[in-house]
Amino acid sequence: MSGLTRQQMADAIARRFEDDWIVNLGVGIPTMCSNTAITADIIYHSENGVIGYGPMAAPGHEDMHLVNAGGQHVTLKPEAAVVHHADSFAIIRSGKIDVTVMGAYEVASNGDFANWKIAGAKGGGIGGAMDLAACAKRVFIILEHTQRNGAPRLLRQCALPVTARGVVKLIATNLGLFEPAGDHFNLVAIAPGVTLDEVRAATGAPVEPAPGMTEIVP
Amino acid sequence: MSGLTRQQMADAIARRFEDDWIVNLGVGIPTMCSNTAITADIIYHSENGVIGYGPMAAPGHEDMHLVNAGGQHVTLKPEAAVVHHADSFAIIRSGKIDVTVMGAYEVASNGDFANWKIAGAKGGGIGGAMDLAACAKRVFIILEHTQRNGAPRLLRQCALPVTARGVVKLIATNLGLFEPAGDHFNLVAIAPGVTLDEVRAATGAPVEPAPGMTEIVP
Amino acid sequence: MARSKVYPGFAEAIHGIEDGSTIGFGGFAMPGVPFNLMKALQSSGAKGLTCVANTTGGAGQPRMPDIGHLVELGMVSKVICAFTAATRASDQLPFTKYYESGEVEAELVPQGTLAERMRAAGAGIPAFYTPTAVGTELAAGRETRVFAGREYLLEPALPLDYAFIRAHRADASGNLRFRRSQRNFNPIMAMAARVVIAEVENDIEPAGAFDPDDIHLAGIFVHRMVVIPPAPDGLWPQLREPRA
Amino acid sequence: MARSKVYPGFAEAIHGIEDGSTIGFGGFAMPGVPFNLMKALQSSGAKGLTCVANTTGGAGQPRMPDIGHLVELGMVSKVICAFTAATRASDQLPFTKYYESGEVEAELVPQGTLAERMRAAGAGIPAFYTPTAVGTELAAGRETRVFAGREYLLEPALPLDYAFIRAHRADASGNLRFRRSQRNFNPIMAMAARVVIAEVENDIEPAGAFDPDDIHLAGIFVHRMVVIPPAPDGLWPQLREPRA
Repeated sequence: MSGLTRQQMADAIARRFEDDWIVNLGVGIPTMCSNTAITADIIYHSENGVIGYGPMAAPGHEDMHLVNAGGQHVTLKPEAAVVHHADSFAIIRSGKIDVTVMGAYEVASNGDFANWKIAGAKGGGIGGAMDLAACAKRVFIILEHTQRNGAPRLLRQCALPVTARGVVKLIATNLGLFEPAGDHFNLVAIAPGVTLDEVRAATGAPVEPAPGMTEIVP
Repeated sequence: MSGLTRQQMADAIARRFEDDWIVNLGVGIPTMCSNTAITADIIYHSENGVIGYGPMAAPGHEDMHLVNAGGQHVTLKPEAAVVHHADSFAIIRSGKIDVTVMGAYEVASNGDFANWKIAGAKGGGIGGAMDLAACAKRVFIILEHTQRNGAPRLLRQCALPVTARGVVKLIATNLGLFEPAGDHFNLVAIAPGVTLDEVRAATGAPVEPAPGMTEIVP
Repeated sequence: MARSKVYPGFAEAIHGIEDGSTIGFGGFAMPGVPFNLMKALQSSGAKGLTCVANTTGGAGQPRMPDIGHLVELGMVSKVICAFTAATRASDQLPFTKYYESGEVEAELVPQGTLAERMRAAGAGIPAFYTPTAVGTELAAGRETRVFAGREYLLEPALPLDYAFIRAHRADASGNLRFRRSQRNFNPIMAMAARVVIAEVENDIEPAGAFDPDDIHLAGIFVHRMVVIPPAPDGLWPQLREPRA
Repeated sequence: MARSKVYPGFAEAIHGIEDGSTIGFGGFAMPGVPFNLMKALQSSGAKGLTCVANTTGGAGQPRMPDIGHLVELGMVSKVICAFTAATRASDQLPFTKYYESGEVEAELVPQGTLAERMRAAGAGIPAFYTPTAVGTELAAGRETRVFAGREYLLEPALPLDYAFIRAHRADASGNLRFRRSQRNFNPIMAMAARVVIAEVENDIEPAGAFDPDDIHLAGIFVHRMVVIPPAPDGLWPQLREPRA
């Protein structure tokens, strides 16, 4: 029961993107979505005001004036435009981001999630996460299904301080694709070689197979 | 007792401008301030986002994409920059306009003035006047001292709906330069050939000569 | 693959405007006014429109398409403008008659507040405080609040269904450039609108024609574009006749 | 005649920063960070500063001048940032120790709210409502309000005494251009500040060098400028070392 790799989790999310979507990818596994081969024509938006960025710059060809929100040196597509931070978050807050894909420490079956504060820490790292979570049309989360010690990250309620409430629409973990459904998660698609019982054992909330549940083709 | 011409009224105001001031000139007599020969280095700002405009365009040399807030075709100085309407009023509301010069129907000794609504009209023409009046560092007013029927425009209190309250710092009329002083106007400078009694007779509030009152040199 | 944003004509570009829509018209004086889209709208049959612009128009000569024309055609139920009456007692705007008769509603808004209310809509801000209009008739009965000893007026965002705008140059992805004071309300109306329709003064250029640093309105805001033909088929800014 | 805005060096450009000042530092990741001005500030002797930036810094290698250095020098009483702690449990920011000991205060602000609070200050807006952070720990005990059925948080403007920014090109009148994602917080911090100090990557060009349509920050916002010398005298963005 290892399930999907990190890239496969990103692939499972990226394949849900639709034509003309404006997509914001968070730091970590979400940035891997831009490696997925998809046919949809996507516009990538980055909090620091880059609209229409493309693949990572090849080593040695980095533009020192150009990074995405993760600080990675990206390239620009022909349709790219640059705006300042206030205009960039105007785009976010006004609901023009079709999907934001973020990592998280925890996600709950009521749609809450937590990704800005580590247990016991003073302070935190919010970045653009709260704006995106509150305002994007869809919030997709990618995270390992459990902590290193095996404790579940998919919970009935978040234990950590939340980033936003009731906003998560879709979750990719190494074990499958899930939708928060109030008091439980719907399992939309299961990773190959993983059983429903294994998923249930690793999850801190009830899990129900969604009607028409499929097996993920990595 | 005719006093100053319209251009001389504008001159009397423009000579108060100081180096590096950002100046916004309203429609009508105030735009004539830009004809005045002064040594101060002024930056003209227009509500429609033009920063650093210069003299009027010569006939036949108008740029059809470029007007000031009065719709006049102006020219640009080398330091000019263009911004959109929201940024232009960001400059105004944040107090960066050193002086706004406006026309008015009435101005009161308490610093109120009225310039957006004609008696009995439904609706009005506010344009940028209320933003400028509320937010500029200084509000200077230029107006004919009396209405055509001789009724005073300088009053104890405005009869017309006001544009802003308590903001006027300096007034130029054909009879002189005045400062609102609460229950009266201080006469800072008097037009040549005009007597204090004539000024008082034409004014709807008490007028006191300011200490060191001068005669305007047109 | 993304659909082309380029439309063959003005009528096609404004097709489908629903009755009761709120439409913003860019422009200030002549520069940046979408004259051609406004003219096409006159023939659209749309009713009950709320029209947002700096002015209802009609004060100057030559008279170009303006909100006043739409009012005269009975298409308008409300205007939201910084000028709803002439500022000279001797003038009368075409709009005035319909306003005074009660046929059309008007909301008179200071120009900076008008701009900021649309900017707020485009920035996901439902309301903000401004010092403008405090102590005036416009603030009567409305909510104010004191911050650091100064009184401010609460102003709501002004979202638009449609923005009609005019630009100087465009690329195929909808990135726009405005020239000089043509910029004015156009980018912020676009940010406030659900659907943005642009008339463009030059042929549409390929994506990548502009440096990404030199774009005044990003293509993600622009949905439909039409190239303006040369006069007399296309409408272009005119010199105003001098006032008496 | 207007005084020259060009200063011979970074120390001269930041001269006179008062104790207790609020300073905004532009930049996001490496691009647009005023490394040279921040380094000069370390030697200024200023105390009790409130420092505003995206992050307190120090998470990446090589480490460039950041707020953390100013904290280590005892110059800072408060930071206002979108990152005040590391996001990986295995990391620790240089700032953390001083924060946990109570030596320095911190206000943790979502990045969009941080940007908008400064934009508001630069736009004469004392406060605005945002949906961001509603329902979170950051909203605890604070004023919220429902507009059209959705809950929003009231956020105050964040004015700055000084903005330290970095630009790509400048003309003698202070008109600035930024390159690519270097723009980020820089223009809005400048609009929020009383005094704006810019380090510039290229020689200062004569007034009129830029088309007025292509200026990212108008010269009226910029008070002091310094040209950044080539490395090693000047500090320039570096490639980040890959993370383990």
